[in-house]
Amino acid sequence: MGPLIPQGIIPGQWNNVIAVLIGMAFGFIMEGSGFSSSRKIVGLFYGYDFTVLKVFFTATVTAAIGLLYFSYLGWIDLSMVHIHPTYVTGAIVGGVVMGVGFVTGGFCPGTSFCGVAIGKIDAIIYTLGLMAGIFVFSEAFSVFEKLYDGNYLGEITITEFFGLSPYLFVFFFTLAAIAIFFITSIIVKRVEEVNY
Amino acid sequence: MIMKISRTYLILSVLLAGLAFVLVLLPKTTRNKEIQPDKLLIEINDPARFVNPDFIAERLINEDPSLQLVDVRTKDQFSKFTLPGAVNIPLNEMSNEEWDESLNHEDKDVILFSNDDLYADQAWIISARQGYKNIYVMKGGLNLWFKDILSPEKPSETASKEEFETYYFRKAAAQYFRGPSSIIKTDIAPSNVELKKKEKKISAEGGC
Amino acid sequence: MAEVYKTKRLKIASAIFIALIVIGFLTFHKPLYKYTLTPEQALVGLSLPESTIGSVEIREIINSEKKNAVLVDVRNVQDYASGHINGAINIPLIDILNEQNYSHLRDLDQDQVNIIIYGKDHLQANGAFMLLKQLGFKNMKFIASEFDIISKMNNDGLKELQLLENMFMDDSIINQFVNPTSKKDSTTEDPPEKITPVKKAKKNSSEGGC
Amino acid sequence: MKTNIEDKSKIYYNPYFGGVVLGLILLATFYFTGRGLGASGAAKSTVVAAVDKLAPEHAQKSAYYSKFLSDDEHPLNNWLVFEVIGMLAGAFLSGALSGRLKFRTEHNPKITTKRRLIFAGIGGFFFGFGSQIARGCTSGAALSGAAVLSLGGFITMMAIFGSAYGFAYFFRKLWI
Repeated sequence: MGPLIPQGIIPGQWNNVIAVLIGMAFGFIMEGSGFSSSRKIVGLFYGYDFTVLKVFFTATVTAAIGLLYFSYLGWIDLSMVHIHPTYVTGAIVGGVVMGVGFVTGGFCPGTSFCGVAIGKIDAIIYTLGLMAGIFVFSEAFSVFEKLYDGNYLGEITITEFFGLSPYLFVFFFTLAAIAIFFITSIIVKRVEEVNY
Repeated sequence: MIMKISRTYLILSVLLAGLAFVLVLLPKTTRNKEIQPDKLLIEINDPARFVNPDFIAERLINEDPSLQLVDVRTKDQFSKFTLPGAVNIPLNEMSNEEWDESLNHEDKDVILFSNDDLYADQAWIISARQGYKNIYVMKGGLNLWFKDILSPEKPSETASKEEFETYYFRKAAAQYFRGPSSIIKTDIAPSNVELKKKEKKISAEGGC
Repeated sequence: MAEVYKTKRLKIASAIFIALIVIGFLTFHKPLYKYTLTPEQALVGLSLPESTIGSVEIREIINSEKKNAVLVDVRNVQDYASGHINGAINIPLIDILNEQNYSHLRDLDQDQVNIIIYGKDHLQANGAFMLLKQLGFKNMKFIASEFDIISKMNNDGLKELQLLENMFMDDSIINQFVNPTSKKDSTTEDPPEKITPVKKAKKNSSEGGC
Repeated sequence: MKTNIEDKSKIYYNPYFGGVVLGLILLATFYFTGRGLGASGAAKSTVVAAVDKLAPEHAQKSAYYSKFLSDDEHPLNNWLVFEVIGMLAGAFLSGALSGRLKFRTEHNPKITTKRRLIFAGIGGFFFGFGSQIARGCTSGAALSGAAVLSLGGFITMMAIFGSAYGFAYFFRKLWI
């Protein structure tokens, strides 16, 4: 049955309309969860507020479980779902660079857009910096091309790579997420409260 | 108050883990690449899988690396005659996993052929069920290949320009496939232009 | 911060998520159609005499009083309306898995009635045949010829195709094509004649293609 | 600054509620479009569109821009761009409902506004740069990637959080 647009059940023209609607829901929930506040986001790295981690892992676990159920019930054809391609070098180097950006800027791109929408000036500057970063990378692309294309493994899932059952993996991932939630709730109690 | 909240979280955590655990327990059907009968029917009903011998001849002449010919006739027939570069997968061994390497190509078009096109089409249906993509059937099989490509009939005087162009191409192709000849190269060069058109036509048919 | 301790909305959201999955299971029904043959099994018994039927036999079936066979026309409704073999029922290929059509065919198969499939050409009939075969139909054959030939019933389409699929076994036929010198052999005229139905079939299907 | 219970603008959703709803939204995105959410892709499209407008020849020649340029479609006619437009609208709506709409710079009272803005710009720069190397940001690669169990998604996720924890110590003055 699904995904509806690639299967042609919903005509392609609706794609952009759906994009706006989904974006609205996404933005609404992110803002409502406090993702427009950089100090709330960064709290997870200093142990005073784990909102981002909780939202992030709850969302991942919910979506992963939901996708497997949808697939099992025949509602969605997982072979037609886009799997983020794996370029090991790019993912690690890019991830490390993004981590630095995360802890200095206090936003990630999605959350900075939420900040922009409610008038956070630091978010606006962050977004400008974001574009500058993209621009510089594009201009210097030839230098980073090896990094960008290094160790390509294809559109592979973690369970295919390690030969695990996706169901079992999601189950353990869920347990790990619950454990993380429990641990963070203890950490928050021990760390000095920060008001913002 | 706090106790009550932690109990709520405990229940919700257990529910979430339970949901994930049910997934592990669910009976799994064979979830390999195999496509379901209703989807197979849609693919069977789609004529886009058929390609003309002309199209294959052109790609063979151009030494197109993205072409993989598969002869589904018996080993005996294969050893007597086959098309250039073809590998042999007899129809009754089609489902054997050892052929996966020859059939599973992301970047190649695999073209099945038999003497006519019935056996090739049966082989196609089995491979389509097994989830292979980019597999095609040579329309008319070797019969049409021999008739159209190797011994083309000259069209009548009143035939359209296009028919003549096709004829000249086939004439040149016949020379190419019948054996080495010095004239081939000059003969084929102009017909390549014509074939580009052919290719477009084929893809347009597939699009319908 | 107070909202963090409010779990009402969380409970509702979780309930929605669980309800979605539960509803999914309640409405989940096993697919009607399941392959009962593995690909290996499906490849057994595909030789022409085993899987196809010639027009002589078809004539016998039509003329016989005690019918133990059903002719199934898998062409589209318009083609069927513009002419079909007497007594044939019409189930267009694309609709063959519709619940009604499928259960009808299934009942016939279970009642040991022979199902004989024909289409606009041998490939269309073959498509229906191969699909049903993999779904476990046993008493079934198809006519490996195109409708124009079948409808005349004086030409044995089966024999013709058998001939075509068994060509190029012979060195002499191969040689006359591969080796240009033997082109002028008198036997050369023979194969193209036999190929005529194939040529027609090609025209037919390219019309149907678009 | 004291937390004011009456202050509506300080009240956020229960994070698990936000997470479950976000997961359902992500699920719906996969169900409708077969792809995940994203954010940095829209910024990239904007940059590509701007460069294409200002220096079309340069954009065509560049090995990177030309990947995202095609003759028949404007670079801004992109799923992610529309999604981010919706995102801005949704966040604005949520901010308006809880009284958070206000031009201001949020920063640790121990540092100056200027310092906060400079570091915000630097952070954005790094994130933009990194997101191009990894082909996606926290939403595109980590969140959507991990939901479909993509190996790259998990690696990116761990690299982002791991590196952020690793560097957190050096930037602690900015935040606490």
